[in-house]
Amino acid sequence: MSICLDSVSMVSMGESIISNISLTVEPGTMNVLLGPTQAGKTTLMRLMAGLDKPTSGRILVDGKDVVGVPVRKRSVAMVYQQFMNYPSLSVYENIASPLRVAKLHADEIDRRVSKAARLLGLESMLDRAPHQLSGGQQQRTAIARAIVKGANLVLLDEPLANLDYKLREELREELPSILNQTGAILVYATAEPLEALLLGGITATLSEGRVIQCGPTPQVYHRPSHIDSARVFSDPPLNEFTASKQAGLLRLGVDVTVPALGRLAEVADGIYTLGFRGDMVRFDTPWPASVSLPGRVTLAEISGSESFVHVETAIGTFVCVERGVSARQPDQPVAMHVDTARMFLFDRAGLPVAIAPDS
Amino acid sequence: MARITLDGIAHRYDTRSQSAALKRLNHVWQHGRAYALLGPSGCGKTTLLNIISGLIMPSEGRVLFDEKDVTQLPTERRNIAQVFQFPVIYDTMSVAENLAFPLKNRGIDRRAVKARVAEVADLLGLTRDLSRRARNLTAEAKQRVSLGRGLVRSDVAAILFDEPLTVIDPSLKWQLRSKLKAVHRALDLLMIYVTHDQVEALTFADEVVVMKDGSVLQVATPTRLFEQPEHTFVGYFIGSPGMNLVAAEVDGHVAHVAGQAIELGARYPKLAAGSTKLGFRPDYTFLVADGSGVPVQIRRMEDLGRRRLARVALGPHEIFATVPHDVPIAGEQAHLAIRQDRLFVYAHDELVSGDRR
Amino acid sequence: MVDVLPRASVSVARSRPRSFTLRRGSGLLPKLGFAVYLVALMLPICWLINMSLRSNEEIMSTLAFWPHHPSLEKYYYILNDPTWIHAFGVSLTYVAINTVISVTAALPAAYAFNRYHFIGDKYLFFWLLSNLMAPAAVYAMPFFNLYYAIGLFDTVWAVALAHCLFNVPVAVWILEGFVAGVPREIDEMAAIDGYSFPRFFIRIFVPLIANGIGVTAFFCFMFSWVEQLLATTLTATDALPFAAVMSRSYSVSGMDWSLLAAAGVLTMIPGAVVIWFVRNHIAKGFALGRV
Amino acid sequence: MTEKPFNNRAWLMVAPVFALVLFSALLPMMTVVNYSVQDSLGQNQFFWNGDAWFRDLLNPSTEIGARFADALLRNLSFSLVALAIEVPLGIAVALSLPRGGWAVGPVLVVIALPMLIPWNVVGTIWQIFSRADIGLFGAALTGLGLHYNVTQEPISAWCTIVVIDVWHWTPLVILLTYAGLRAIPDAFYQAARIDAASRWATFVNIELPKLQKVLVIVVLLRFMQTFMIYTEPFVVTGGGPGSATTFLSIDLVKIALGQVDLGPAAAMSLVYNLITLTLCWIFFTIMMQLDRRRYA
Repeated sequence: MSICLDSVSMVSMGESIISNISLTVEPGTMNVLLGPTQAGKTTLMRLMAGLDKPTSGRILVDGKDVVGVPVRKRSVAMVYQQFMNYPSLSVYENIASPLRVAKLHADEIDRRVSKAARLLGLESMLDRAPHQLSGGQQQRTAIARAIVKGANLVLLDEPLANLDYKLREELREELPSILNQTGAILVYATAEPLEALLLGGITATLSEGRVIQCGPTPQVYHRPSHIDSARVFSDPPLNEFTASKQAGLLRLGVDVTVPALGRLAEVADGIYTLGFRGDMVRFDTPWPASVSLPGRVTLAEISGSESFVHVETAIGTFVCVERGVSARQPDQPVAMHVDTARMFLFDRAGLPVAIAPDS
Repeated sequence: MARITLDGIAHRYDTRSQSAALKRLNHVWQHGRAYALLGPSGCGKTTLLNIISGLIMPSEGRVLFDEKDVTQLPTERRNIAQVFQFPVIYDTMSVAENLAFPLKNRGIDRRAVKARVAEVADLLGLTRDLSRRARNLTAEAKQRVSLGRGLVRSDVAAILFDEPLTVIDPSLKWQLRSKLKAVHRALDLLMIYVTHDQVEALTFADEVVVMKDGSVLQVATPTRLFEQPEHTFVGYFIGSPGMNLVAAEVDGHVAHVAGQAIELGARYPKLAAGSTKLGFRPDYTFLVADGSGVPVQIRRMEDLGRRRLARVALGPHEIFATVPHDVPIAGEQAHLAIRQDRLFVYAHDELVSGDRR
Repeated sequence: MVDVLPRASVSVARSRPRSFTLRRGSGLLPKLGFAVYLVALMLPICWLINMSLRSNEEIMSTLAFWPHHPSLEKYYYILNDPTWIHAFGVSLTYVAINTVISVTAALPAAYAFNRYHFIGDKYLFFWLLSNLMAPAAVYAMPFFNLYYAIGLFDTVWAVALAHCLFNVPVAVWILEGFVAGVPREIDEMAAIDGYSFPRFFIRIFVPLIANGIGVTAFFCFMFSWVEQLLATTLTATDALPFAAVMSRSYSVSGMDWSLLAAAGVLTMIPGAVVIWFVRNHIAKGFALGRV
Repeated sequence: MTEKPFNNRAWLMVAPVFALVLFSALLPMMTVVNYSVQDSLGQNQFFWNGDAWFRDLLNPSTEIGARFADALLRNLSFSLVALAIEVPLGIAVALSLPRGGWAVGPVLVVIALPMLIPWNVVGTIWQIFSRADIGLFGAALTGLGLHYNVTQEPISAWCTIVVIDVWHWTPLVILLTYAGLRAIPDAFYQAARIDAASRWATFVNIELPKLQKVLVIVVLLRFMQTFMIYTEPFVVTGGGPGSATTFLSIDLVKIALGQVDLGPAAAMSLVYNLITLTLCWIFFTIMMQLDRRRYA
């Protein structure tokens, strides 16, 4: 049981939304589509569900092209970002709706609905109407409806985006175990890298209608196949700067040169783009081989478990992540050390430079 | 304008319902400081904001601006400005006219208005868009215009924010947040910010007011809220994932959790088992390789990129612990070490202070 | 009206419903102005009721706001007179037929207009609007010939079908407004759940716009009930509507003003009663669903 | 908001409406076109008359042309005057209505009453109401010393029709404007008050822009209805005195059913319809533009 998109493209109102995507999704793991808004995540899911038809390309379910098959006949379930429920039906009827259509026996419906309701903590509100529920409970009802059907493909389109912060955290904890029990192909779209890391077995990074990279989540995170993939998978945003390497020296910007140490030493001369995430930086104590830059703190944002420290240097402002609560004060001078062992090195085309990354 | 004082404020939307929207509260908001009202939906934070702004007359208590009692005064006579959940701008006007509008209404002469508008536009990064029609800006830029309408007024007492990032695109929230922080540093203004998102609250505010079911649980700096929550809900709500809370029996130096003894590092009176909990953050709980510490079973590993978390079982309780980079994980057994200065005891959900002699 | 609003929509602070004093400077003047307007609006209607309770002689002799010795005589006369009863019966019949035809035909069309693009959809939607706006006078003569030719002249069906000219477009436009209120995701969700289109339309979609259908039925009823030109042109004897009977009563028995007034009052009752049930959506109905 | 799918199967759902309206509109229109290009010798003999009727109609020097031009002018001026009174009055009353509370429901029903009254009954009411001897309105005016007589004085007749139309249809403007005002989120009023905006500034900068779409609809509906008014003037003044209140519809019915001059009547019908069609197209495009912006 697998779904394969074979060079699928989609043009709407003259604008290419999906350009030549080939992607295969299998059951048994959570497939995450990670990308900023407008990257084409929702369109891709609507194509898989059959709600829209691709302009070109095929959608194969177990090798058979299903582009012509109406949604009704496909075994698919979907959860929308705007927690969609039938306003005129009770929570029980909302969850039971796909089973009613399939004309299952009443107590079979009852059994499956109460099982799904128990999984999502909705036992006490089965006779209420959706508008009487909180946002979180409405979304749980929609998820219950999606899993009760036992569809082969379950699509979740940024289901947690509109929920309160703590609710989002709770559902993120529960969702993997709930969904994996269904045995269906799971496709989960999100714009938050943290959700991909938490949920994703397989992650595909998307940007402007193209799949940049697809693979096991830790591998996509730690070894991006293109700078765009690294940018999509970084929150706070990826820190970047260009550098030209000549004879052991790195020229950054007009008058800033640093020694090329560690991996950077082994690379051929030329123009590169160096990228690093907030946690690849340390203040005060340098790494075994690091790119060190003097800078000035412009802003320190405490978010509880982590702090985001904005450091302005000669070649740009970067965001560094410190564990716990940062004591950095604005305008405080600081020495910033970037770990060359873990930072990314891209050539001008955005492709990673082929040297043996050891992390 | 020194401060805003809430004296015995409480509010109930309709007298019949027994649940008060806002329970009794006394608090002083100092001028020039940034406060965040943080709590889940329905905790009363918006009600509190609307009482300060004058949209709602509180059932009891008084609102004082410095020494003046403004409880009965409508919003426009309280000299406050507000940024709403969605951008509230005058579509027919340009950005410059939007910013000048409050001053023009107050009859301030054109030259002073022009200067003030230019100054605030520069602070908010709107200088390039001054002549553009406000309707065509992005939602994020519109919120800055809405904020600008408050900042142009030199006499404004406080700026209130009602979840201003709600409709902003996630990738742009980042910019607006740091812009608000920069504005706060540049201007000596009292700012009160309502949100359910802890990151927004902690990054923006000097002091965070954590609320639940209409009552204020703790008012403290982000650091203190994170490092010493005075209520189990505050511990749970701040930090991602929240504080581990396990039922425990406490006597003197030692606490017993699911049959395991845990050194407390402070002396506590004897506390009944039913209502006593031990609280410790995953950030200060580490898996250790050398076998010392509390034995636990590993349920699941979570690799969050820049940190690794382990979901472990301590008896019936499932808690989170940080996995240091250099600690290899083999099999299901592991041991926990908890920093004693970040290990707290709660009775009836309230922090109990032990003496650390 | 469906209330599935995305979370990012406005959550209006829950506080006492503010009277219009919220709008500064709206003290006494607007209240006074509003009261004057309301009196001016009610005066003619009260004058009609006043006339209907007085005899012709009293009407002609004295100009009085209160009837000296009011009597329901004219009402009894109308409610027992066979021609009047027949006239009201005929009017109610063709209005009911027209309403049923218009709403049933318009329901699927409104859904199609809102949910799909199809060849000529914009022009068709405009053509409906232009028919809705067409002067009935233009059609008086052609309808007269047409229904005479097909043998439907002087029957309730003639008027019912003739009123479709503007009532079907009214129904389509108002219903399209209500269909737009239901998010398209609900249709998709039903398709994903396995609903076939007819089953979805009847079991899920129609209940969602039930009050929209109610309002549309009210407006079809009302526009057909108030129309006079076509109703009188297309009828002669056995399908004579009340409007025609009223206009005939000018010439035959001289100016029987109190009878006319009583008949007038009776025609107001159906509309006034039914509107109470759709009062929350009156504006959307009158605005052809565009508000 | 995903783009609407293109699907010609939708024609199946539109077919019943298309058939019904076609039957009511096209067949009659064919007969009108048929008559408009022929002349008759009486007793049903017709001969081709080409565009003669149209040329006469549009040539004010001919008898029919002058009559058409007068009626058109009279109707347009009536529409404009009626609109000029109703729209501002409607907005003013809408603004003075209470924003919420229990009173709104009943008040809106009372305001809507005039629109529920059959048009001929409205005519009857005012026919009585405006008589100097037995009507309050007539008596009041004559009481004020105005020589007011609906049946003899052209100006009195014309003004009475305007007053009737204002009384009859201003509620439409009120209801739609009120609905538009209610759709304005509360936050805008708070912001205006915080900015110390005067009542007038709040109206011009917040309410009016937000009412733009509703007001386009109001002007469209009201202009079209006044442009095709028939029943009230017919009942109250019968188009008189003389031709003071003979608007287009009344004149058309007089020619068609009164004098039974089929040719001129048909030509006039077509031209009349064409004018409404063009005006309707202008409003339709504006309204669809506003709708699209709402979705954009």
